[in-house]
Amino acid sequence: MNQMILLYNDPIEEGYVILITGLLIVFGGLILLTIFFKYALPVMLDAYIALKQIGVKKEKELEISKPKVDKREFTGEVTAAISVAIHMYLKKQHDEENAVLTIKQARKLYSPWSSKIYGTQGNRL
Amino acid sequence: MNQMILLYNDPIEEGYVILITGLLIVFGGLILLTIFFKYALPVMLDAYIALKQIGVKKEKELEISKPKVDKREFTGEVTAAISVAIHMYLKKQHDEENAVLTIKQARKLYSPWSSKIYGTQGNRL
Amino acid sequence: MNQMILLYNDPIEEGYVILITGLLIVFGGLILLTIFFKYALPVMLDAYIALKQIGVKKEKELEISKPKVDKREFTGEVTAAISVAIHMYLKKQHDEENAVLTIKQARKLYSPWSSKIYGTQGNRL
Amino acid sequence: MKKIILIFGVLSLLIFARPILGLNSNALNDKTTTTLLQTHEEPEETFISEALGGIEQFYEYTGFANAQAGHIIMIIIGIIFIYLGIKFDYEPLLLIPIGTGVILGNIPFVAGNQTGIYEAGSVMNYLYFGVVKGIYPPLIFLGIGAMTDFSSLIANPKLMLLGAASQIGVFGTFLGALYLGFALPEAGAIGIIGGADGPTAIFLSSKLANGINILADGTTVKNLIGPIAIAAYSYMALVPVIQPPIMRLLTNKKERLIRMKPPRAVSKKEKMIFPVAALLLTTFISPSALPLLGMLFFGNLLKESGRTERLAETARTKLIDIVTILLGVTVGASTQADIFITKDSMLIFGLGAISFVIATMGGLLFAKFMNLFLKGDDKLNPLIGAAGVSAVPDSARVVHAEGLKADPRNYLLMHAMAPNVAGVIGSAIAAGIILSFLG
Amino acid sequence: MKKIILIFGVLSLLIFARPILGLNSNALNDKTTTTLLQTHEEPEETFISEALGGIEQFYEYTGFANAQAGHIIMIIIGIIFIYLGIKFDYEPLLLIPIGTGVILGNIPFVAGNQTGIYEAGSVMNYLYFGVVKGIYPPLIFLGIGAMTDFSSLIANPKLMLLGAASQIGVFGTFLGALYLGFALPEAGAIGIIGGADGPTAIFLSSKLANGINILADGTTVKNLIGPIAIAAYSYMALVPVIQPPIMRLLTNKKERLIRMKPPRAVSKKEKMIFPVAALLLTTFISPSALPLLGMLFFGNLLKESGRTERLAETARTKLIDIVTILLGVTVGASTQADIFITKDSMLIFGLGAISFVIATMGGLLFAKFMNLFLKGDDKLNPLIGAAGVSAVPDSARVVHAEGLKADPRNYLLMHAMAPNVAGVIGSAIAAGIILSFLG
Amino acid sequence: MKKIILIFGVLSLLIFARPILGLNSNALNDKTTTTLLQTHEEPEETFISEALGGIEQFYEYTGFANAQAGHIIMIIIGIIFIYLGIKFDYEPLLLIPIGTGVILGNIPFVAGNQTGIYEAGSVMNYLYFGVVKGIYPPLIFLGIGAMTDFSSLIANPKLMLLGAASQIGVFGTFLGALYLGFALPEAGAIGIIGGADGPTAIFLSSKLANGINILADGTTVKNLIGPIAIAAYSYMALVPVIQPPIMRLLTNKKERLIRMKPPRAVSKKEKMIFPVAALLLTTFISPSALPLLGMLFFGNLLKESGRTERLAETARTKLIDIVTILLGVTVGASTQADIFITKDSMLIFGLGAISFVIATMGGLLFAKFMNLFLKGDDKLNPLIGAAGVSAVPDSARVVHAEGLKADPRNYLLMHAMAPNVAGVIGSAIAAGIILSFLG
Ligand code: NA
Ligand code: NA
Ligand code: NA
Repeated sequence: MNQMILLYNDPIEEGYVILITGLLIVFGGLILLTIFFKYALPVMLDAYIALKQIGVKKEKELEISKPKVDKREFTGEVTAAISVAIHMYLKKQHDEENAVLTIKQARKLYSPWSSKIYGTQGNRL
Repeated sequence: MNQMILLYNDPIEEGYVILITGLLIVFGGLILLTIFFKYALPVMLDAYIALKQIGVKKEKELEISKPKVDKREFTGEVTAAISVAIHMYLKKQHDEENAVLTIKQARKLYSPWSSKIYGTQGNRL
Repeated sequence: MNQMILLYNDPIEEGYVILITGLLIVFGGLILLTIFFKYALPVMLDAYIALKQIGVKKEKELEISKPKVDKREFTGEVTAAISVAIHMYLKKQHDEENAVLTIKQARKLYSPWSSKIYGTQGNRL
Repeated sequence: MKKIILIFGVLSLLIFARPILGLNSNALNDKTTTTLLQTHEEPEETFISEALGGIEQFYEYTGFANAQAGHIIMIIIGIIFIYLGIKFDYEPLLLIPIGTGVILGNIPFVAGNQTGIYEAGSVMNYLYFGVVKGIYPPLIFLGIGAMTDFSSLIANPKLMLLGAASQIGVFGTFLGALYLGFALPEAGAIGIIGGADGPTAIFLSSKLANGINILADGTTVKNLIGPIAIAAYSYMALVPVIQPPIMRLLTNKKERLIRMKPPRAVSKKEKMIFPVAALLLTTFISPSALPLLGMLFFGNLLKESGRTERLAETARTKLIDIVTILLGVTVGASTQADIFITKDSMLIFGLGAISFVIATMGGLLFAKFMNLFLKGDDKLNPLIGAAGVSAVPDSARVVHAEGLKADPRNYLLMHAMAPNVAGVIGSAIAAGIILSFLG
Repeated sequence: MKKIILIFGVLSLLIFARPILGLNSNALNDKTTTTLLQTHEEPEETFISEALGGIEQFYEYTGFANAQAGHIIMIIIGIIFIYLGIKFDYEPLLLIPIGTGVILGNIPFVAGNQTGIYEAGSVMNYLYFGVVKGIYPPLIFLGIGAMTDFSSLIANPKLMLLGAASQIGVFGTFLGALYLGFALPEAGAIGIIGGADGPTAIFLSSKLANGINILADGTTVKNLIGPIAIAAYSYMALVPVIQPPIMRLLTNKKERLIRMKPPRAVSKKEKMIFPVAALLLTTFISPSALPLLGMLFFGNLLKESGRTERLAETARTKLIDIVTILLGVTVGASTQADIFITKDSMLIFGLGAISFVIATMGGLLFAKFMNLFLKGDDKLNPLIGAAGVSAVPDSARVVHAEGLKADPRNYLLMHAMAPNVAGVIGSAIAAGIILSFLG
Repeated sequence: MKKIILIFGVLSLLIFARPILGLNSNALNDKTTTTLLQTHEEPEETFISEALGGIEQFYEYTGFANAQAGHIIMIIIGIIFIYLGIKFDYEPLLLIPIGTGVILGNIPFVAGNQTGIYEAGSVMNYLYFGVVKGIYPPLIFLGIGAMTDFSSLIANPKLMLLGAASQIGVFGTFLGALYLGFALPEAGAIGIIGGADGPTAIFLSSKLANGINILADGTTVKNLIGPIAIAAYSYMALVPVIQPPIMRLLTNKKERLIRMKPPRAVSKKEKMIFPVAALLLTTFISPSALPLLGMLFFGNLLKESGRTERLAETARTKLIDIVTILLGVTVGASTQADIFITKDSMLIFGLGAISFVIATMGGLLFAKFMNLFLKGDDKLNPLIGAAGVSAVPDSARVVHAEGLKADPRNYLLMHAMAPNVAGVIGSAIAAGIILSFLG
């Protein structure tokens, strides 16, 4: 693909073209993705469920109730709660990490690379 | 080993030869294996134990009682019981798998590839 | 670096030179390491702590007390106790290993390489 | 509804932008020349027109500009693989990586940029090396050995013959491929699909039908690794669909009700000796199968020795996982449309389906044949013969499920495992034989 | 005090032994010839003098004899990297391996003994292969995909645009590098530092600025993999230092207080479809980014399929760990002083710093721009725009921390993850674009 | 009894079928020509006779037809290795893979089919690459570093000298090999067996005695990787057999009763600084040992940094396991009878045994020598000198066990670890020195 370089004699000029082109393409690409997930996917999922309802009336009770629960159970409020929990978790983490390390090191004292020690670790893991 | 191909001018003819030869060899090989495990191995194991009994009279009590228990304890009935257990295990498995996944996903929410998060997972595993 | 070989016409003679040279260098190198860890490192660590005390008076309480505890808590007596524990651990190990294996084998009976079984193990690990 | 129109509008804009921009993927080379001339002729063009030129130029390199029917078909096939794996749990550890690989291999690209799996220097090409050189399959077999319990085979060695009988599928398909006009080595590689063993199929085809070897008549052998691997794994995944009707066709209710006596217990020593003895006997018979059988029994020895549990654990978890990921995605990507969509591939798929049927029948009928010589509670339930095709352990499960349909208390799983693993050994021996004759 | 003198004495003895032994590392070749002549002229010399000769001769090969200022400087830099990683927890999984690698690469040695990373046949050279050929980065991306949850992006796809806006850092730096006189491919590789994504930077520089490609004017492109990788990883580690001032500069208190509504819940099906759809759309747009984006979404599919947890687990733990170790140590070792300490490296470090600033500003300002069109609780907290640079998840954490400073109950982490991962996708697309234009 | 006859009958049938079929493995080429002629001369022969011809032809390629005394001997040796590993727990993680490899390497095969480890293109050959190029040993050292605790060495640095003293085994054996007529680089590689460190032995022999390098007199150096590796690992496994008599011979009861004071506690900071400082000092002294020492201390830094536990865990578990499997099986397989069973191999085994004895004595006597200068509770128990040979941690355990025999409450394990790990460092430095002189 080296021919592309030949198009412009001045690298700076080509640089500007690549800058503009590149940004447009990146934006274009991610806008495409945005549109797909914002509009296309929900439609497709609805269509899929609709198709299923028509085709497979028999297993209705089980199949349909399940995804609905999935959607409702995990709403924004839960998300917020988890967000807080994660925040706290990330804060605390450091102390715990150190504690774990200490215990681990104590257990591992003097356990270099013998095959027998290999075996020991193998059992523990 | 390309010379083998030259033996027959007609590929189809050679094909038949390979078909017959191949099947005979596969059967021959697996029959050999069958004979070994059905007849040779028990004899060899008996011989080994006999040799041991002659050579090392001292550690008799411990050594000999052990393999015998091994053989008796795990008989056909136990095997059948395990078979049933496995069958039930394989059936149940699916539900458990989903449960495990849900818990895991909740724990892992928003934990992409930071080194700090690496560390977190490292501790958990 | 092949030129080195040319230095001496007699391999045996060169052998003696390499023997003496090699031993001197190995000893020299490890003596250097000994000196560093026996004398240089403690000095450097003291200097580091001293520098820290001058520079960062503010966090004095937390920072300084910590390493001292680290040093005192884990003294020779504790080490000796651990040494005994390891000794006993290494002795016992064998029986435990067998027990673990038996349980593992029972669990794993008839679980060859299907993807579904892969999945099963994945959950357990 | 409005939304659907919006989306279809955007997508069609991209795909049909070709005529609008005055481009045509087939006329790519011409066009570039033209563009080149234009820019030289019009040095005063504005900056915006240059940027548009850049986009136009870039557009030629996008998948939208280069997509052909073949790419789209293959991508849909890839998506179907993934769907089957997720929805029906058909060998997902294979179908999902392979399906993704099929998509990756068929993203339309302009050659020369080290993107495609067949371009030297591309990342996919480096990872594909393990397939082309047959390195991944023995590593998979190492892990398989480390996770397989051969107890049921040791307890009842005569079931080994059911694994041998199923190899009629391999040799029968080989003959069929010869009749369809494939060269001898190509036919050998195609035949192994009947072994119902993915790694063995990849190993043998990488040695025989790799697009490198020269035939006796001076022509180069075809590269059939992709179609053979895809066929082998597809049908393995479809074992629960293919086998049951054949099983019902060839057995009557009475046969399906036969209860086999529980296998005898197997001692630890026997389990330790098995891999060593089996390694020696099988590789003495078929030395060309050494990489497969050697690694299989090496893995099993690691498992059974009782001293190397650590290594066995790694072999059957992380090592096999890594190789499975790389193998799956590169085998999938090797189905690049221009190389994959050929008459040969179609023939191979047809032959593959037949080979599974023959292999299943071979095992079943041989079990019935053996019953002629066996008495009392030594009689075999002929269903377990079907497990001789390999496809471990799906095939044994199918047998188990069929047995349960006839008698809900007849647990055939353990019995079926014996021919199941024997089928793997048999297929590897068969691969070695074919390699010796045609390699 | 006595001890210090003792130690300094020993060390200076070693380093200043050069003049004492009558040697000079620069005059190495001359000296060897002399030694050679001497031994031939004096065959009667005693054994002890020969042994001394041996030590003298060996001394020439030690690091003490060959150390130059560059080596010492680089070793100190390596130690600083390790110190920063341990002391301040700045990306220790990267800085510690890279720092150790910097030390390893700058141990002074005499060429010809297969020791250095640039010597064919050396172990380091074999391990470096995965960097030079761009093999490690896609494997890292595979693991990243298997550990990334794209939920927040799926829930709020418009945040994808913030990841796009940050790419101004890439293209702006590219232009800057051109102005500083770098050739087009070199400038492209330097620009990608602004993507704040180590693997992408290594991948692109291994393709464009690898010391192998030939430019249009017949000169060979420079090998800038080392400096670019080091710059990318250094600044990624310094994100908590670089970003906060810019964030405070470009936002007012009111903006920083904006609370965003919690993202909607995302169904399992959406999460499964995301990797496949995103894979298709992004690689159709930028096929040259296939190795990166293909592996990223492949890993994510393994994670989300619900059937391949085993493979995903391996990809995101042991596989990525192994590759991280090898990548880190070899990238570090590639900074061998004589190749690394150049004006180009200094320029690259300067451009890298600027690129991070531009990228952060781009994301922030675009978030403010988007707010012009959004109403009510749809408004964005512009801080999250800064997370568009990638540097996952450090950048999102910095945003979270800044948000907490303004309002201790405003948890921005989940919102910031969306532009954060979008930045990765955006940078990979940008890398593909640059590769298409300049590859 | 009947059974035994049956089995022996079958096996002898196979092995003695040679004369029956009118074949002789030595006359293989002649025979094939004859077969070829026959088939052309008798085109009317029946189908069954053709099939028999096929079997006859195939038989020539089986192990039964090609087995020679060497193969059988080596296979028995392989089985003995496995037996020793399982029965006596002698380094099973090494002996079982190596033993299996010995079997795999000595399955008789006809060359030309990409089966053997020395045939280009075979799977074993690709896996052997990591041995030939010395890539596996540094990766093993990385894992070793990540599992080694250097505390006892840091607490008592003077014990480092015991590790140095043991290197007399390396240089003494080197001299012995010269006297036996080996060329300088070959002797260097043989000497390193005395280092009692498998990976170091493989690394050095892959650089010096690899069958590729050209000597000063124009001849090619011998490929001694196989025998050296096997000797090193065999004697390492036999440390519990070799060392105790020497220890009892050179120490009296009083010396064996010496109780050493418990080592001082070592701070976290010291443990972090150790790998970096040791890396710099040792590689400055012996830059050619960089791949080994660099990776050893890199692994240790990953362990001790407290920030990279994740990477250290992978390095010391899955990574080292994978490399151990591949290294063991390929080193074993490299003992292909026709290459391995030579007078050189016998000499190497003899020299290897002597080297272990010298090294053990060196360490012990130097400990007694050091005691002349030490007073009170600083005195060393000379037994710990024996641990200086490396063979970590078996050698330290042997010391511990001997100490317990003299005084059931004298726990020497921790004290013995210091010379034990120092022995590893010393051997790696020695390897670097030899490489610098002879590389
Ligand atoms: Na099969
Ligand atoms: Na980015
Ligand atoms: Na040693």
